[in-house]
Amino acid sequence: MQNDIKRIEIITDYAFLSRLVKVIDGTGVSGYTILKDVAGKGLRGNKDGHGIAGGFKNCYIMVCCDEKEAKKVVEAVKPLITKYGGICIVSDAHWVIHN
Amino acid sequence: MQNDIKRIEIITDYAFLSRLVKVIDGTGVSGYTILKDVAGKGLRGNKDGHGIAGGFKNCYIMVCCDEKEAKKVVEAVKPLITKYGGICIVSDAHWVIHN
Amino acid sequence: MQNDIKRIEIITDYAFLSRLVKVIDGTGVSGYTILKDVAGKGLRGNKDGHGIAGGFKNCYIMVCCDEKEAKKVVEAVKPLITKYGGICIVSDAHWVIHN
Amino acid sequence: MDFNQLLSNFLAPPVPFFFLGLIAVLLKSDIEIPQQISKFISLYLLMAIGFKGGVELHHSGFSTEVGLVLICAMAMAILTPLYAYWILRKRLDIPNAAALAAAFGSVSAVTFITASNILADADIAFGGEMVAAMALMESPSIVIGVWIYRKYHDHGANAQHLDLKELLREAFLNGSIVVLLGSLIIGLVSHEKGMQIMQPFTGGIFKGMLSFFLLDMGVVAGKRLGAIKQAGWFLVGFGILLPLFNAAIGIGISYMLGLNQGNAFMFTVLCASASYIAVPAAMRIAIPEANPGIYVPVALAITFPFNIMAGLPLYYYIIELIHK
Amino acid sequence: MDFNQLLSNFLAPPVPFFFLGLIAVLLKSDIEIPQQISKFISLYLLMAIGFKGGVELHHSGFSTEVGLVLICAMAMAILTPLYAYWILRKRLDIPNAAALAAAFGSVSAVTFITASNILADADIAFGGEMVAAMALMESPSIVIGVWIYRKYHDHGANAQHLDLKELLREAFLNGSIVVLLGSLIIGLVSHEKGMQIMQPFTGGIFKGMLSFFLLDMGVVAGKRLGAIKQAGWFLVGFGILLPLFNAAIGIGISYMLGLNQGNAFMFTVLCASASYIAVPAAMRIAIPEANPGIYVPVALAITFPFNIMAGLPLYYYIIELIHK
Amino acid sequence: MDFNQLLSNFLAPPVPFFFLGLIAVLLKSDIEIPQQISKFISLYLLMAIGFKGGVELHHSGFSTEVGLVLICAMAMAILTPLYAYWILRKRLDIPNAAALAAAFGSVSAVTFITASNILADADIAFGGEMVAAMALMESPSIVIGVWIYRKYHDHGANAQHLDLKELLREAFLNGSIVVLLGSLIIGLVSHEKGMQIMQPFTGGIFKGMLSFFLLDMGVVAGKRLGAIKQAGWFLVGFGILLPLFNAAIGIGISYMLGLNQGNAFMFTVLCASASYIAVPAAMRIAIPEANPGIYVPVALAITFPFNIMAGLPLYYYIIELIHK
Ligand SMILES: Nc1ncnc2c1ncn2[C@@H]1O[C@H](COP(=O)(O)O)[C@@H](O)[C@H]1O
Ligand SMILES: Nc1ncnc2c1ncn2[C@@H]1O[C@H](COP(=O)(O)O)[C@@H](O)[C@H]1O
Ligand SMILES: Nc1ncnc2c1ncn2[C@@H]1O[C@H](COP(=O)(O)O)[C@@H](O)[C@H]1O
Ligand code: NA
Ligand code: NA
Ligand code: NA
Repeated sequence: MQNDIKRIEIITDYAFLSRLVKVIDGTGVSGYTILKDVAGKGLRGNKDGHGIAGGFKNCYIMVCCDEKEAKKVVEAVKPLITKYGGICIVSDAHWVIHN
Repeated sequence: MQNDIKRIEIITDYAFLSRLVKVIDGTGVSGYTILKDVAGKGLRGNKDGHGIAGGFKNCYIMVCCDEKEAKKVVEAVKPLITKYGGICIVSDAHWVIHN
Repeated sequence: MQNDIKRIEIITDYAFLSRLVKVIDGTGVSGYTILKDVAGKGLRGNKDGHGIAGGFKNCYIMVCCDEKEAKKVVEAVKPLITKYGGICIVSDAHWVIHN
Repeated sequence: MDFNQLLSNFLAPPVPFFFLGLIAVLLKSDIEIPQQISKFISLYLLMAIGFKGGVELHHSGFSTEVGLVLICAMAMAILTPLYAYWILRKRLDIPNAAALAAAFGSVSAVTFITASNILADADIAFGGEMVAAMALMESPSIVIGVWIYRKYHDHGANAQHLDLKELLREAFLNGSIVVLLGSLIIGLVSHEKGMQIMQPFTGGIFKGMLSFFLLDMGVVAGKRLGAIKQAGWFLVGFGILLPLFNAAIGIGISYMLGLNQGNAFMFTVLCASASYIAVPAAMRIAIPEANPGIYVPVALAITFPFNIMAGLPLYYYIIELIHK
Repeated sequence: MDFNQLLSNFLAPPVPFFFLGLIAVLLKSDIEIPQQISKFISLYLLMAIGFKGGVELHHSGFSTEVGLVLICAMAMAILTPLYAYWILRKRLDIPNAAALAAAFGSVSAVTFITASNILADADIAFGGEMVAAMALMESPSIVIGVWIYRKYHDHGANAQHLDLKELLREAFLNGSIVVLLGSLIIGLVSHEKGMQIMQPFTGGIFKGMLSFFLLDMGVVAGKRLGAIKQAGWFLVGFGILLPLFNAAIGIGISYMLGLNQGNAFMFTVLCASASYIAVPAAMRIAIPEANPGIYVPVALAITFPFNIMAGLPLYYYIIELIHK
Repeated sequence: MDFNQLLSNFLAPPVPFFFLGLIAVLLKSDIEIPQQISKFISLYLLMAIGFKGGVELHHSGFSTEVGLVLICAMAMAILTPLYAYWILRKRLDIPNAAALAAAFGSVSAVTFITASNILADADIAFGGEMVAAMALMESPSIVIGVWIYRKYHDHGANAQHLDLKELLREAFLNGSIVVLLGSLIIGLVSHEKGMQIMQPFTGGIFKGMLSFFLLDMGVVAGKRLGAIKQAGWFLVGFGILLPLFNAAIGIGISYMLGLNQGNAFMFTVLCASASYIAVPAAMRIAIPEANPGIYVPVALAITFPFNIMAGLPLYYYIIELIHK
């Protein structure tokens, strides 16, 4: 019933969402999930999520895919994250239903 | 200090949130967490999360429970997801605190 | 390329966000991610996320750190969660990129 | 007013803001309007138009004409999806044909509101019963669409049955209809007194709020335009010709009912418009096999712009000729 | 105006929109108003009422009467939770009794604003000091409630101590109070000039915005009604009788202070209303053992509707009789 | 009006609401304005000021003066970042110097709008071309900033190249500019007719909405103040002295162009203001090494408050003296 997958999570400045989506689309994964109102703190200071002043806020992207695709996605987003900041983590999960 | 649990994540069209909650309540799990403003992309196209036009947006539900309950939840949501689309994934985690 | 980390997730009433952030900052972790519009259900009833009436809503905090820091964070938030409710779970993940 | 005057109306707010939004997206601008704001303004618009309709209805009162208008409105909402489905089946599969047919049986509140602005500019009144007609036309096509779908598209009907109950409730008690009808009743009961209280809110800033909403609509329509290319010319043609056909029927009915110019125009607009909010929301649940990427863009990115750009002035012009 | 006229006020906006929201939820409509919009409109209402109050206060000026009103308001905010707690303890445990008592010692801004509309309709003025009184009454009961709770409910007091400091800051500097008092001061300083600048915003669209907010309140109250069933008849009775009792005291005090009709009405409304925003927010932190599912619904789904439906007309009627 | 009258303007809304927000944060109040609301109101303000500017421009028409104003505006937007960078390099590294310089080459719409209120209070008109100038001045400094950064800060230029194209599009087609210019064109085309339609929305509630937005700005500025301490006195001085220097240049240019009092004031305000929205958004992408915690607070928490508090009255006063 279950097959293993990788669960990739990317969090970075909201300004780069469109770029991130573009490169992820490029890897040909079946889908992804996006959160647009994400606050937080990191090496680049506090993101309190305020609307004014160029939006001190983040975006969150989650991709579920098999290990092969995962490698592709990670390679694709690496340059963006290393340049613009944020984090990318991978954890294990299982498809239960995907339709 | 820690006991193992399953972490179930369900993402589907926002239109089905109330139905999902109903079936999950039916399984008698102790609780769940919901995100209502979720964008993304999948087999059913792009959910850019726009307010007009019947809301092209998703909902996200996360349930933490033991393996037995997890099976129940998965069985309960399976028909909805298979019919309406979206994903349901399960991963391992540990309760640290639950009060 | 990958080193193991712990992924701590805390969900509790929105009213305690500022307190949680304060104690987490105290542990000296490199960062954390916050969601401010979180609905859900638990032992303390339904959080439908309505704006009026003292906000029946939750907050979500996710911290990625190594095992040692993880222990610190858990110890730090434990009193708050046990007193005010909510959950704190830990799962395994891998840094892929952190910059 | 003559055709030129009429067209000049489309160079004045609110309509041009729709094209501003559309162009912004085509230019790949990052313009973004939070969905919570869209929700707020759409509820505001329904509240305002419903309330004004109620006050109007208090003045006009319930006549047999009112009754006939409501019956014809209902009839159009039921018949349109039937022949729309018959046409659409020539190219689409059953689920998509049924869902899109349902969209055209229903109405577009924003098109209705934009039309009411044209009349306001020309100092032509219309009866509150037209607002009631709009509320009445919103949901029946959902039921028809689902009925067609169930009839031709074999399905675990039992498993569906419970769903169906809930679906009807959702169709007839969705937020838009409740706010529209509720505000209509409140306007009906409070009339002058209420109007004088609400005027600055439902009247004064109304066209400005509508302009803002149309800007938003333009942005969303622009984002959906891409889907049209996939949809192909058949659907583009359908999205333009069916409104014209329905408008013709609407004008005919208005003539037979002897409606005055204002009511005839609004009734025609109701027939010619298609739903991109209520119906899609219901279809997503009732006909999950149908592709929202098809039925939303046709109503939102083809029929809606066509109506506010070319349709409304045309319907207005013809009806004015008839009433001369 | 006589009782019938008065009741007719409740058929005119804004009040009926509360019931529209309530009914929509009871009909299981999917109506949803984004919380960000609720927040926006509630800040707007506080800004508007605070600003107008400041302008009023500039006109009336600071008299001994003003001073006495503020002192009595303060006294009511301190005493109410004490006897409310004593009553509630007959059925509730200490944390819940203390939290609910605190809610009734505080005030409801929306009830106050709705009441101000009744006076406006009857062309009766009230002094800006009543707005100051509202601000003054919002927080003291929080302190009383926590004090009671600490006194009777043994607790790691030291661990709490730091919390307490922060709690007081949160109680007296929560967003609502800051915006209300700040706007009051701005109105006080800018008076005519400011009023003429702000009028279309704080005046013109005010009742419309209030109508929208009441629609929202109705929806939330409807969602909370379920919790009432659990709460049981004791709390339903309490949510109706305590306001009546407090109103009686308020009328008595107003009479002794010789307040004019407008001020007497507003003061009475302050005494009779209960908080469902500021206090619950504070109680959730200060008395985590108390169940928000109890103290919010009583104030929001019982006392608030009772006041705007039956309480306000009744208080108004009695005070008018006294002033004849 | 004399200096005292002028100062008294700052005790009337909208300005004091900025300080209310600022004080609220300094008092650690939990006041929170949802970002979706900020976005809504900022779009509203751009729509309103753009639309009014368009109507104005229709009246004034395109003269050589208009052309000269636009050219000088453009020149200031290009030159300011150059000398600003030269100064900032004395203390900051290349990326931060370039990013902050770009912010000062651009403009602050809210400062511009607040300035327009002062003129309105004094019944002094200004030409719609000033709004066009504002739109024209928003983006060039972004290009200059990036150009400086690329020139002095060695980089994988090729990898960047594609970015650059996208960056320019984002710079010149960001939502603010599109809404501002689009509304200006709509105002230009619809003029009287449009104005009469939009007046209650773009005029009536304008100052109230601006007050609300300034409250929000105050809150955000307060939250950013902490970062200033780190930034140090050099940047505080820079955030005050550069606007004064630019204002002087602006006054000089206005004098040479023989602009009337209103236009001279608005042109000066454009030169003296710095961007805390469009430019930071672009810099975050174009110069990721620069720290938003530096360039945003200087523009938002130093230059902006300084301008609306002291700068605007000062510039106004001097220009009035010149025109006597
Ligand atoms: N250790 C962490 N755990 C969770 N989220 C993080 C962590 N580090 C950074 N983030 C998120 O990534 C965003 C950008 O990180 P940075 O570029 O380091 O400022 C932060 O605002 C957080 O939301
Ligand atoms: N592979 C995936 N990884 C993450 N999220 C997904 C994935 N596939 C689908 N989703 C989410 O589920 C929603 C519905 O999926 P679908 O029904 O396939 O369009 C999408 O809009 C995404 O938010
Ligand atoms: N078993 C669970 N799984 C996921 N989220 C939970 C669970 N239990 C509680 N929560 C979240 O934690 C919040 C507070 O929990 P509680 O204090 O138990 O009411 C709830 O509103 C949920 O959002
Ligand atoms: Na139709
Ligand atoms: Na009270
Ligand atoms: Na400048």
